[in-house]
Amino acid sequence: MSTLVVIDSAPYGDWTGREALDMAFSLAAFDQPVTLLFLGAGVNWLRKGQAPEGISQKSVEKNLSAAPIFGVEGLLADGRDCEAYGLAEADLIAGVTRVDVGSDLLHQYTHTVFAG
Amino acid sequence: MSTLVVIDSAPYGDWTGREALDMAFSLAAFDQPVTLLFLGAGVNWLRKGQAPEGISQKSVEKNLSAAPIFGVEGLLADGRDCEAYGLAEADLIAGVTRVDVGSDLLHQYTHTVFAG
Amino acid sequence: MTMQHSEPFSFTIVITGAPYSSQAPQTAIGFARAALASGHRIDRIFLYGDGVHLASALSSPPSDEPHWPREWSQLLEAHDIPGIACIASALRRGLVDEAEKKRYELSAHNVRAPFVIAGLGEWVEAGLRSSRVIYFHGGSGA
Amino acid sequence: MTMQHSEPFSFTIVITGAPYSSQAPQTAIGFARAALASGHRIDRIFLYGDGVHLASALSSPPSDEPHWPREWSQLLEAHDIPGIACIASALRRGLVDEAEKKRYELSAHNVRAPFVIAGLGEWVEAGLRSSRVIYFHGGSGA
Amino acid sequence: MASIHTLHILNKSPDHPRFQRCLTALGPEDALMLIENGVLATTTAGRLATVSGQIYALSPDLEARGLQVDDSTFVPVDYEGMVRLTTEAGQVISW
Amino acid sequence: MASIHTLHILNKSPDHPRFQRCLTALGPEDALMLIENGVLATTTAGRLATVSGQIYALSPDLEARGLQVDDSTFVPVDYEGMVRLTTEAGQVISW
Repeated sequence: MSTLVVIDSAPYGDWTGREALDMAFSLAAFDQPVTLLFLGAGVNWLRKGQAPEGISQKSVEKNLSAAPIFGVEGLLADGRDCEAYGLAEADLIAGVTRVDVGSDLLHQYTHTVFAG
Repeated sequence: MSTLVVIDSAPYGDWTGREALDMAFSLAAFDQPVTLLFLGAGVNWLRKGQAPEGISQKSVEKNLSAAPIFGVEGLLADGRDCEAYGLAEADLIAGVTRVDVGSDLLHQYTHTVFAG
Repeated sequence: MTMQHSEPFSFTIVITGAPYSSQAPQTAIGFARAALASGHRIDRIFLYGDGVHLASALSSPPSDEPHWPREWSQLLEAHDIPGIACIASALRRGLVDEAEKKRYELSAHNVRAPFVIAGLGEWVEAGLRSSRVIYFHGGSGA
Repeated sequence: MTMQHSEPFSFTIVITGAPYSSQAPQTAIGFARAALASGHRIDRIFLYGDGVHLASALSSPPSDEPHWPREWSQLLEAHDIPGIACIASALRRGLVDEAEKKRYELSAHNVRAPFVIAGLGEWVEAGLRSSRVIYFHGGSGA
Repeated sequence: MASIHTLHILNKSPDHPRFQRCLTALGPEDALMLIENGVLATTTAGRLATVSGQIYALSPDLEARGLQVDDSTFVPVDYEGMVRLTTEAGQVISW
Repeated sequence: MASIHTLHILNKSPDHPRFQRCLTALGPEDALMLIENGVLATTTAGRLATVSGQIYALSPDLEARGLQVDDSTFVPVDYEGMVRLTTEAGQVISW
């Protein structure tokens, strides 16, 4: 069993992505294979240089950088969505793989889940 | 002062539209001029023949038919959105005026509000 | 494969949309009743994100509207199905049981029986044990 | 018209997005503090729809995260600003004060002071009395 | 009955960004199950034209919204039918 | 300072249907104030090309999301600036 956890909402504006991240970290904590996929406005999770002190939130960039340490197997991002949001390779945090999202990708996982 | 209350989410799937309707009815109850505008998926509020017994909800079609009685001045709907959702004149409940939604329309009201 | 020959399945139902904000709890109960009527088992209900509000003991809808928290509680009790609200989602959103009330020195507790509060480990286990985990999300307004 | 010559304004702030689901209560408090710092008055805060969860007395976020219901309560008390949660939104969503607890024979009440529960008439009045009514909505997930 | 690789359960209206995303993720052996606001897609001509697999729609949600569907394009199913589809599919994704 | 007929406060990401709707409702004497996820529109080239009025963006939201903006197109404002805009505009609509 391997799980793809999908984040398709932008960071800070709502909590869905944070709760998706918690799901991924929980799977990893129980030694279950898990990969994160960022889609649509969700690709904005991956932008370098986030500084959310002014809105009194914790940096999701920092949360995400812990993903490999916790055992999350991969950080995937839809390539076209990265482009749409002006995210070139140099703007992305380390360890992100850009992919084409379609049935070929989803069929590689036994579960695909959204947090909300 | 006259208020335009906007409903842009489809009926039954969430409560925003119902809460927008409550806002409109409250204004009318306090003798404040109020008009309802249906946009986007919100135009589906206006379709004849709704039967939500199978999902244990109350018919918004019935709620809406009370709008003129409560003193709501008009039911407006975006004409292009009606078309997009297959709503011809004959499919609409009584009393709906189709309009083009732009700044000319909004500028006729002193307040424009969404319920969420 | 047809229903007549298939084995009963075991389901976990995950609800992430709140009652009176989304349709998720309603659709999920329709699905749950149909699954039971079809001879399948429901292993557990897991409430996550805004879905935890379904476990509210204080929700008081108008008397002519369905009382989704009560309907769900009755279904769980009638079929002895565990109902779990994710602790992290619940605490942030003000859903607490007696233990959390004491721990955080709060004025009250408001989780409706038989719902209990527990961690995401319950959800991980669901993915391993149940034949299907079915998610009911909010409509996200659009 | 420039700030130097303008009269102080009176604001009503309407919040329709829940804390820990949307950013609405955070942005609204930034706006409210800035309005007060700029010499304006805040007539009232009105919570509607999912925004009523901001009035929860039981919300218990992790200690390293801002406690939005508490921060809002403190701001309201410090400036003597009325905070109102819409009764219809609140009852459905399980937010009840002592009076509603008795009326509905519930096990607890969970509205945080100084928030009170009242009807949409308070919102209608806001539109008539305040120079501006500013809405802070949820992000609707997308 | 042809087997379903993945059953995609879609509860969003056609205006929602996740709606279009779901369609682009549908494989040829997948099926689409429209529920809640998702059933409104039965009225938006052409939006589902790219879907090669079978499309189901939850009948209580259709009826609630006053929709009749063309059975040759959309198969109305009740909650029991939806349960059956989740058991017949190899996996289920809720969008 | 030019007066603003209506200040449109937009907190939705460019993917959200209400985002595009807000743009089509902007009059020539209106101004647009991007907050929360709305500030992501500063990265999506061309999405705001039709806007003739001034576009403001809330700076703490820009910083949170790691965005720097071209000051000739977008005017960054803090919460005080946002308050001032709501007093300068004849009316305010939150999308």
